[in-house]
Amino acid sequence: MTLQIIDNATCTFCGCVCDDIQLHHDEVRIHEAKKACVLGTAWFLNHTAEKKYPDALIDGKEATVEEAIQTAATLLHEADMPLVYGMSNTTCEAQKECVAMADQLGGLLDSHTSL
Amino acid sequence: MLRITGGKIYDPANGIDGHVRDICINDRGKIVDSVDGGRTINASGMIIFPGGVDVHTHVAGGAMNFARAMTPEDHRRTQAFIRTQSRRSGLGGMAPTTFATGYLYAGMGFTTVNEAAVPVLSARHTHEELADIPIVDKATLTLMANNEIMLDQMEAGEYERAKNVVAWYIWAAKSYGVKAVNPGGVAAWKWGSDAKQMTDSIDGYNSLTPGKIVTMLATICDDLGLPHPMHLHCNNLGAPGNISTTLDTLKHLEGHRAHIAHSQYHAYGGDDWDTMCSATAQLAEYFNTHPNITTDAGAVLFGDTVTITADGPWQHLLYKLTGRKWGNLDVENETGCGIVPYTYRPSNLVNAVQWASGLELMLLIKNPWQVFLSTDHPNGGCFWRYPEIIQLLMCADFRNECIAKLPDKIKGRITLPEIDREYTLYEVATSMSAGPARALGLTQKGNLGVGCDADIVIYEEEDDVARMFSHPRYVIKAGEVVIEDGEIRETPEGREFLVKPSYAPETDEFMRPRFEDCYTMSFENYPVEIERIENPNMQECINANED
Amino acid sequence: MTCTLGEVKQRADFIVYWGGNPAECHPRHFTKYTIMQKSKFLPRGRKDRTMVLVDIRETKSAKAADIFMQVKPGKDFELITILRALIKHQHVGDDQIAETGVTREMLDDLVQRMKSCKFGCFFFGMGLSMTRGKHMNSAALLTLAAEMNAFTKFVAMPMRGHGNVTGADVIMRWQTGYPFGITFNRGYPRYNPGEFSTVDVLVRGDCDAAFIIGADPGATMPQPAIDHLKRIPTICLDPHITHTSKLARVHITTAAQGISAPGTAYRMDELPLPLKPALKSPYPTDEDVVRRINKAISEKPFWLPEGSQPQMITAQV
Amino acid sequence: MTINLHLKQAPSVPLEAEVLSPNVMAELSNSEIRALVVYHGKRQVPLEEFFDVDGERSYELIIHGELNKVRLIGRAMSRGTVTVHGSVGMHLGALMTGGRIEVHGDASDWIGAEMKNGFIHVHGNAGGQIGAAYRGALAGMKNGTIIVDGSAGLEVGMRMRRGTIILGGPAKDFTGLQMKGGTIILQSGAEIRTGAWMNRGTIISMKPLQMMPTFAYASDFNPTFTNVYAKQLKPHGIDLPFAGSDGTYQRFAGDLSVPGKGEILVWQPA
Repeated sequence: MTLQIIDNATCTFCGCVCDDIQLHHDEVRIHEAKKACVLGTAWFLNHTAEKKYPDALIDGKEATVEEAIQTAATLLHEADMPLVYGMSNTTCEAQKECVAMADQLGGLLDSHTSL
Repeated sequence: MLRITGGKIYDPANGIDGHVRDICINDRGKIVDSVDGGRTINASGMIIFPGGVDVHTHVAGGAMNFARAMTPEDHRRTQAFIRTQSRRSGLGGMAPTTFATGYLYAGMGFTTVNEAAVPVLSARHTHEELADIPIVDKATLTLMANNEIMLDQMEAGEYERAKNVVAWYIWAAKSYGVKAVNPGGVAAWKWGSDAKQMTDSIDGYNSLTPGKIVTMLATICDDLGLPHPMHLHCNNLGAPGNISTTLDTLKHLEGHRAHIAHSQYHAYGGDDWDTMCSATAQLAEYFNTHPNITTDAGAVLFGDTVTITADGPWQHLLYKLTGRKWGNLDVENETGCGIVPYTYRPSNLVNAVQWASGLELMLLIKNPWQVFLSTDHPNGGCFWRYPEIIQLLMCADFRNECIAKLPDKIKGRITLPEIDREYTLYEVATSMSAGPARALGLTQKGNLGVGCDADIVIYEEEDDVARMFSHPRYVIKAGEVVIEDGEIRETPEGREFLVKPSYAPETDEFMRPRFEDCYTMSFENYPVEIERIENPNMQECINANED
Repeated sequence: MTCTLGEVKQRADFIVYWGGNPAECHPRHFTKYTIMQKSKFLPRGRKDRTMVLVDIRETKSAKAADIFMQVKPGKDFELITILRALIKHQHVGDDQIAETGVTREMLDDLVQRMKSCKFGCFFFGMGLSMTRGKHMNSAALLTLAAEMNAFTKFVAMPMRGHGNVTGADVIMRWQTGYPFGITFNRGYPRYNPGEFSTVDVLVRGDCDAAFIIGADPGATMPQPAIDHLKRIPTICLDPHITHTSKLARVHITTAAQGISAPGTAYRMDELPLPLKPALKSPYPTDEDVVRRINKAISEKPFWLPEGSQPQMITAQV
Repeated sequence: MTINLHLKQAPSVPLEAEVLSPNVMAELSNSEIRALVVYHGKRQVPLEEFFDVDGERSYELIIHGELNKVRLIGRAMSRGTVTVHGSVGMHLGALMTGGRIEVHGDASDWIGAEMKNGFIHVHGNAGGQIGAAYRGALAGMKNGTIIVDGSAGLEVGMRMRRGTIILGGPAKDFTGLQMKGGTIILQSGAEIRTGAWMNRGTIISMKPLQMMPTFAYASDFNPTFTNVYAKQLKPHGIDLPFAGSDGTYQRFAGDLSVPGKGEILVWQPA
């Protein structure tokens, strides 16, 4: 089996954000993460492109992403003091959307840093 | 489409000094000869300027963002921009948030800003912030004078290689030109020392001096044909008697184009803090006889601000002088910067000299095409206080009232009381728009001629100059009315100006090993991807050698 | 007083890790950024550098250190404060020093080394910032680093833990002026850690809905906080079904950042790096989902009534 | 004539009510008071949605109910009185410049933060950051008096410049952190790091304290100013010992790390 190779990939497991990792993958899973440390290797190898979970859950029942988005929007919009929290394990692009969300909602905004 | 009728136009780029004329704008945001239909703004009795251009400011990037974190107490007392259905919230003040930066600049009629200090490694971050500054168009300058890979080539006498390295960095950083800060000095500061004179040797190098760096870098900028010449922050900023360093630096620039940043901070006489005085007359005389050099005032306004510059040594000095909180941020192999909250007080003799010096330069340099409005935001004062400077330039009586409030000991240290020049509206328009646009090589800015960008500010004429310039009646950006009657109407995205100077194709391979030696990120991940720039606008390099 | 890791790699001849265990928590920190690297200025690499580890127990990182100082648990703040006094030649009693678990000789040696190095750097970990005293412990080390600049070049930098928490910090600062602990309830950002920070908000029951992304408070927070998340509508985005997903009203599965979602992440020294996902996820990205939720919210009536201007809470009266 | 306010329903999220201040209500009619805007989370609602209001046009406010989610009461007030029968939320009397606040119940964090003058008395327990500076600000309370009969939280009197804070119960960590002046009296002592990084000012403790290592023992004495304080505090029901026959004060100077000229006095009964 020939694996595809990605050079200079970036590992986001810890704050070092090493960007010199070489990933060997077959489109479903990553088989090797060269130069990565033990923690980074585990991080890369534990994620796959398989569909292991339902797309979305509403009150524990499977739902479509669109349904979940609409429900989420309604719940957040109705709240008097909604909280937007987390943003550690996500991209800057998503983080910007989260700040925009708190701004638009008039809510609370906080990250892992406050812990 | 838009038509503006009946206004008095001040358009120095076309020699128009207060003539009444109509301006027409097409749907692509350009000024044209005529339009059919669309809105008409009746500007009778009003004054029309090209949109303001800030040639030297600090509004985005690692250092500014550090300053934001250091000043929560200022955020609490400052102007807040309340969220609306379509507009993001923000905070003004000494270190405004990105959204507020756009609102505040546009709110006083500025439509183009030049972020004057971007370390290459911070470039990706800076561009992300700039994308979040709405309304205004932006350009960035890459910090270069302390870059170790470039300095090594200069030390070795490899001019062509050094030139390729500079060009490579400009494109990697997706910037518009070169900023040189305290050449050789920041590299030394990283060891806790400083390079003060042009002939000092630099720690870690044998033959390289600040003077050699200045000359070589100016030559490189000229040879690369950058639309904006080398933008230089001279050595020895803020120190009494530094006029000699500044004049010496200028001598190293003979025959080159250059822009000297915030020259107020480089125009002091005296031997120490007790004898410090203004030496602006000497510096202005140099400018008056050397049209190849432009500058911006870097004026100081009394009040609170936060100082933030890539000049680490100066910042540490300020910290020692004031005992206020201090932040310093060093970026690998390229530059460093420091951050100190500071209050300029009229009762402080040093501050009083600084205040007078900025104004003196603007008044003593005869040609307004050579000296531009700036406070080196946020160092000398916040950019949203520019209208206060305009008032000081236009009204000698007001200026004299302010001088009267300075301590008696100021006598003999400044020349401001002897100056009676008052700026005309035409000169103001030159200094805040047409001049800086020309110095930046942005021909479509600061110009109300046909084919130019329809960035226009319309003021209701009134006697209170500061009020008039801080409350434009309309601000038009790329043909769109963004401010009307003091309200923000639209917040369109701005563009970013870039240049791609040519460099030898083998520069990549030359850089790679050196890069991997010094830096901690992958060579491939270092250049900013063009896709990350919001609305990039490529500007052509010029062949300066043919002039 | 901070810098990028490249500065440390190039120049730092004196490195102190305080309350962190890089050997196990940031395994490549030594080799890639700090003590093992050779540079133009430190050509002999490890031999040209001194490394000190300060921690409450002898972790694996101690093996790599030239000097290991074992501080008594909960005495970091006191120890750093003593150092602040010693660098200024203030006299601190032997008994007082002994209470922190170290000796005067060790501190005199440390101070001498700190003052005589060319470029010093403190890295501080969660052993410092998450123990009793919290932000004041970090503030103590930052202050010590600032004061050391009277003698030589010195910087301090946190060893940020999880993934892209630095990115969140940086982005919140430029968009709102504050790094965390923010409210927009008056239509503009206000800041007060302790009042608007999540654990406090949840424990007091101050919010009536929660949107959780890239974190699993259901697994890590104190029980009263988790109980409140169960009481209110909670929405959770994560590549896995987490503890938080299980207590949430809405869970949406998203692509994992850097594995199958593209974008940017900030390194602990605030340098942004591009992500290069290897896999194609069957799930949408966080960015895409949050944007779509924002759009759905924007189509509903805006919460501030037309023409209403909330009163600002200003610092000046 | 007073204005009586009764909380009629507990807010589900914090209710920001800086309008609960004599300065705001003194000139208003009953209906105007009822229409004042308060912030339930982000929602702007009239005061009457949460409070029954009796009375009008008065500088004397009496508030009844469990107000622990009601924040900013008496913020920036300059005169008059606020009396609360029940508990209150954060920022009670923050930035006030005059007047009196009395709480017959517990209070939360940031009582009298950055206050310039006035008097606050909490009969129950209080939270942290009493009389403190908000994040980033150089100075906390600049004058006035805060009395808490019960316990207090972290960072009491952080960066305070003048004024007096008196605690009946114990305080948590960092009491008098970075203090620049003024006086803190601890009748039941404090946990750890009392006076850390203090520059000037005085902390008086009736109970032994765990001292920071950067404080130096200076002397045993009975300063005359304790005598003066004792007289001032007597009317508030607080007994500050001063007589040499009852004991002495151990004086510690610090914080050496600043280096500061603050002092901590610890009472040693005879």
